[in-house]
Amino acid sequence: MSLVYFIAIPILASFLTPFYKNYLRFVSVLVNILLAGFAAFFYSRLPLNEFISLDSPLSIIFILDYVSFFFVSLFIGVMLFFSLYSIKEKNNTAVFVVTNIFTSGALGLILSADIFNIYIFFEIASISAYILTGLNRDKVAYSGAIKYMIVGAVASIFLLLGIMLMYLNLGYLTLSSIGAGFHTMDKGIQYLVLLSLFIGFGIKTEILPLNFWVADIYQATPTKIAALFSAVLSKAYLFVFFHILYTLKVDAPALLFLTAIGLLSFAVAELSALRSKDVKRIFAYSTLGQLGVLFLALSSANVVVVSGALFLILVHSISKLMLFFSLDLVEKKMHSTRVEAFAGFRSAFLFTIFAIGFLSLLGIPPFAGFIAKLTILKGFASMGAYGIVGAILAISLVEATYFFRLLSANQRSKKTAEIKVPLLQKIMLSLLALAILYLGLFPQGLLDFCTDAAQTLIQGVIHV
Amino acid sequence: MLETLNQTTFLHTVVAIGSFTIFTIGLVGVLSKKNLFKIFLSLSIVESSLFLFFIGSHFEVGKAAPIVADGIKLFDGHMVDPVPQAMILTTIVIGVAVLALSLTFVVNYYRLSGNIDIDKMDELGEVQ
Amino acid sequence: MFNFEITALGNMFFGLTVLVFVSLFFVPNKHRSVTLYSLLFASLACIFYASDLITLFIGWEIMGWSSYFLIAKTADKQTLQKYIVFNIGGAFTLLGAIILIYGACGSFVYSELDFSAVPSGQVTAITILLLLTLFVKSGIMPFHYWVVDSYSQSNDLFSAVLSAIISKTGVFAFILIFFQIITVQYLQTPILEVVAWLGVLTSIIATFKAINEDEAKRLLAYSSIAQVGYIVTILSIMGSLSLEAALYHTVIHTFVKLLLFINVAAIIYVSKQHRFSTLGGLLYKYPLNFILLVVGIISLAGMPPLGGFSSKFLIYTALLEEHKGLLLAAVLFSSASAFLYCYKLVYGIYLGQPTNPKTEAYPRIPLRFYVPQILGAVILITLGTIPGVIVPMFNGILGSVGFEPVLYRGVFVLGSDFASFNGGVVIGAFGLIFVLILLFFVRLKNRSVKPKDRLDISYCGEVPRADVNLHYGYGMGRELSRIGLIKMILSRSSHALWQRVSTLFGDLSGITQKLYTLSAQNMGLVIFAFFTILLYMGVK
Amino acid sequence: MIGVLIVIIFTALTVIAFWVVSSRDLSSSVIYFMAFGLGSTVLYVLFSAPDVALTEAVIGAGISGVVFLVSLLQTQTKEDT
Amino acid sequence: MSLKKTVGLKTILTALLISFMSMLLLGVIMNAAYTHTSLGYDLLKINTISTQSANAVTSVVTYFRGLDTLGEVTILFLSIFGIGIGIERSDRMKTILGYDSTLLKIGTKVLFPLIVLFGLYIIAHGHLSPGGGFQGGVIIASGFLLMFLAYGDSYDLDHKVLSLFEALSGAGFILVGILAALAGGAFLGNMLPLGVLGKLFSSGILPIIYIFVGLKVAAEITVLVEYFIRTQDARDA
Repeated sequence: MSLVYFIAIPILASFLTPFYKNYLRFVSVLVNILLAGFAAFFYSRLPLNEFISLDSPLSIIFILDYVSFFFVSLFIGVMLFFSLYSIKEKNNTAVFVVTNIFTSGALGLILSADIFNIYIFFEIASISAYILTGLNRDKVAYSGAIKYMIVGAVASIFLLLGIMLMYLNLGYLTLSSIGAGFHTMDKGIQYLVLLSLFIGFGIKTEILPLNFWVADIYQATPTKIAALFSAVLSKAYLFVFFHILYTLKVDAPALLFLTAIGLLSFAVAELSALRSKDVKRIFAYSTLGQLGVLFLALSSANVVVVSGALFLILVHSISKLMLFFSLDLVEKKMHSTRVEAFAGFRSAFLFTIFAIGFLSLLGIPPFAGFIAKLTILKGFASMGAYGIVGAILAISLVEATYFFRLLSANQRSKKTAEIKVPLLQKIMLSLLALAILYLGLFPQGLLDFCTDAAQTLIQGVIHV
Repeated sequence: MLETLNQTTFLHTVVAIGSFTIFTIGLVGVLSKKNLFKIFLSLSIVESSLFLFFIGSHFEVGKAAPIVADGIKLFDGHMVDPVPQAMILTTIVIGVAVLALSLTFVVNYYRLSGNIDIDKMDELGEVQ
Repeated sequence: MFNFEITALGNMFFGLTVLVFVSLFFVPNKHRSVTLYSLLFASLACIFYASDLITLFIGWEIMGWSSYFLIAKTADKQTLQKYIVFNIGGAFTLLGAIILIYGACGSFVYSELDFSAVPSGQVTAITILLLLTLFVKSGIMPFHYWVVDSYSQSNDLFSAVLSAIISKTGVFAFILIFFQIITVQYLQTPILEVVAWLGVLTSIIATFKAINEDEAKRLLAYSSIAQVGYIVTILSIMGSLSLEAALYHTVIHTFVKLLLFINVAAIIYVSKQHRFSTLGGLLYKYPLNFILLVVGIISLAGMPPLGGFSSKFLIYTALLEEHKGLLLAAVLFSSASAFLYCYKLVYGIYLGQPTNPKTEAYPRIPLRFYVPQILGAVILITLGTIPGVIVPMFNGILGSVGFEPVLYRGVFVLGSDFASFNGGVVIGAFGLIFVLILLFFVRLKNRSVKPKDRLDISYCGEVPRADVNLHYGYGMGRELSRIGLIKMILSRSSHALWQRVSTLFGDLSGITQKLYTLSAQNMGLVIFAFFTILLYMGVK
Repeated sequence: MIGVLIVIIFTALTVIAFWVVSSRDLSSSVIYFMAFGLGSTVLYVLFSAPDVALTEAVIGAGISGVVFLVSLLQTQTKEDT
Repeated sequence: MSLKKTVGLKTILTALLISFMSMLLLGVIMNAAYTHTSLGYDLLKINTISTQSANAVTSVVTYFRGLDTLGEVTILFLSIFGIGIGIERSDRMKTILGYDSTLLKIGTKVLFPLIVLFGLYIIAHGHLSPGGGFQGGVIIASGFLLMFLAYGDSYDLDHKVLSLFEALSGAGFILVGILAALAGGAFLGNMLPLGVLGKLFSSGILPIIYIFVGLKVAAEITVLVEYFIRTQDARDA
């Protein structure tokens, strides 16, 4: 049982598409169940280094330690949920081929410990994202896809530049040897390589000056796909960036700079959501804000804060899945995602799901978001960084304003349409809500796992 | 004078300067030209310049291609490093795959909206 | 994560909550939301019996958003927005303070928090953050922006809960954190002075706003701001007698507001009218309601025979003992003028001439409305006659918080050795005089001429016409605004301040939002510019 | 000798790149782009990287050029603004 | 002023910014010494023992870094599939770029088999001479392009066979990898006998992988070209 099956199985399934043209939905569910089986199989064998093809230090290495296992199981869970959720989707089943490859791209980004291999999976995930953006096949979708491709191309240029300079001056591609030899390089090249990797990944992890394109993409893509973007794609890039950063043993001022950038992007994202009139864009701004918090927390190199950030990643993915899928149901009925349409639907079930999602995103007890925020703030307090604590709380107050404005808009305005939520969707959404509530009340098990994962993330890839 | 022209260090400087000027020209094209086709054209130019730089700076005078043909019998030091060539080979094909996808998007967008100018793409944003 | 501990302080507040919730259970309520009410009750229990700061915060937040959804059934969008922004803001300042405490003392559990080694700057920061939370929850100016709308627009049953219990969580937190956790010696006195004066100012302004109010529930909302203002003022004196006075006033205020809100709710239930100008002359229709309201009014104004007087008496003696003469003067002024809006409440609804002819058609008030009112009246009367009965319970709380207990001289006597009074004697004297006057009026009544109908009142030649609004008393506060000081208070409102804050954020968001609609090319430009700047800074 | 050749070709490529970007007529800029592909193929051969040269020739000059030309045909856009 | 109209202020500013950036980049890159020890030279040393392939680049592409090629093939498949999603499979597709000159028809009839043969040669000799799966596949596809140009609408591709072909070669590539993993080695490891350097049937698994890749690329690029040449209308959602 090799780690590569995480990548090979979804790709094999999509290569064989012509054989099962109209059973794609079921195949996609089957693939995800198989991947979940692999993840369970590997759980007992953590941590695991595996060498693809041959002679260890020279070939591509896959690493599955606590933190990559955390992300692998999160992504497989989200994709399994996505394929199960839309199993009744009759038209447009071609999307499942692209999502399969999207899964293998995301899993590859997490598992691979070879810089050029990471670039390949970077491209796989990005191209499947371009296609998913253009899925609606209308003017808006294509203009979003074109914008995404141009910005994505710029990101891959920077990443390529970084990898080339690294190979030119260091000669090795595996992360462990890069980590070991990085500080022997000339100072200027070190700074330039770090900078181009930061910009390359920064565009994809949607950090402040580089994330002005994101809201348009979320608006252009179908709502269910936007859930995948915010729950899987940006988290994969975030992990890879910090995985490389901690392997290269970056010095303190650089981490401080990243913390400041994270805080700024949290503030600007939440502020611009205040006046937005489109609910999908509001959710996009909220994802940008949460990514800012994650960036801020992950760059603190403190085990408690990073474990809180990992916990927040899981909670944010679940909440965003809930929110985007319910918004998808609203959009199907009201044919628009503007705030007026959002205010006009009547469905007690959907309203509770939205309320639970908002409360958990705001970090309000008894939902899981609170535990994540509390751990992060506790970590910062023990580091003595009270300024950051104050800033996070103030900005999440802004976040509370626009989330609750949506809730009160729906609760107090004239209802125009009744939404009947199909049974399957109802069960799955309430499963998610229960998961958030359960994690909020009994978080200890997951928190311990997050602490081990945080330790392995901060220590980076050790020279094997 | 001709002798200095064949030194590897001189070659590397020529390659670096040459490829980065092409990089600049392509990038200016991407960031200032309004036509979508022109943008993607310049984007390919930028990518090609990076590939030229990478392969160029790995070449050293007197080194042969890493292929054992009639002339050379052994794989040893005086061959060029094969790994960058493998990497560039893959990235060129990725480049063309991305280019083909983006061109279909541009064509479909043009067919649906009749606009090819990047500044007039106003479908997204808060306005409607 | 959830650990609780039974404390004397917790018992008292939880007892109040149980009494209020049980009595309100009987009142007919259109919005039957059992889940939200049980959630609210659980969160209150969680607050009162928490033994660590995290459980306290969890209860605080759940109370916040569960009452949001309860209010959201009837209130309009602006009120909801005001409510949630202030309450979540208050909760986040509380979380900020908790995190600061964790940073300083390394733990959340009450017993392990020791502030001796903490630098005074950090303690002041903690105090200010906590004070912000308490100001928001108890509606101290200028943070009362949300209180009046939320109390008046939520459904009648819930506004009673809001004013009786939820405003007291602020008081509970003040006592718990400043008396029990941080303890007096680490607190800076100037801050407490400011708190005291803020409390008094709030009560003065709220009292005059109440007098000027035309709607019954808004009047009661302003009055609860004023009364909680007293509690905050007396608490900030940080003496043992002042703590007892504050606890006493909390108990009294809970039952007074319970009584008054349900009374007004009954009237609204039958007459569907909110404003004094459309009510009036219901004395003969609902005599029992009137008597209960009078009991509530007397204790609200703090007049002798009933419970209100005992708590006001304790407040005055505490202020005198601590030599806060000016503060005492201000409190006296505001509680004296409080009588005006008490009378307005009675006059507006029951006395005066009935304004609309349909008063006869109003249905009977369902008996279930009287359960909480009678409970409130009984407790107020008993506390009037035997005020000392709950002093041992308060001494228990004082002991648990580390203060030496107040002098307890039997059930009838209340007060400290500096000044005290005997409840039995007072109620006996007032009872006697009241009976005498009542007899006199009863004798007069059977000799007086019964008026034929509503318009049968002629007074110095005036013959009232049908369309004249004879219920002239409802506009009692109007002429007050002719006085310079009061006119200035009534005209200025915190609305302008908070409006400016929200427009500031709105414009800021307008600017940042434009950033997010950049074209792909400009986005590329931003990326390369950012890269060049960082490269230049690094290489230099 | 090889150094001189490389310098010449690099200058030629720079000029071709400038023409690609600045020329007003789109189809002529695509032709320049194909020429650029050819030029870089020659350069790769000089850099003793035959595999890359073959790829660049077939894909860089070949398929990309065809794809661009046909997209221009499908959209009938001639002038570049 | 005319300068602004022809070149545009924005272009000048961008030009200044980018050239300043490139100067900085060059400054940093030029004064750094390139390393001499690298992954490549280590691979060269062990290339003969582990692959017996004459072309080191092919052994790196298919064997040492086989996963990159798998990723590469997925990317090609993905973008072609993405293009397919965008375009309706409506039958009234007209060839846009057709010349019905008889000279071209006869010439193509002669040239087409030669081009395909040449492509197959490039694929088969991936591990001996420069070139390999990718290059050979595209050459074959250019043969089909020629057929489209010459015969226009009358030349019709059998899509069922083509997509089956593509699927099988892709699946074959991965199954070979999985077989190698099951046979004890690593994924895409070399479990076949290596043979002698320079022979056609040498270096075990490499030629098989490159043949699979070549056929898949050929099928996909043909489909790509057909999409572009034949499509008339994009599907409106």
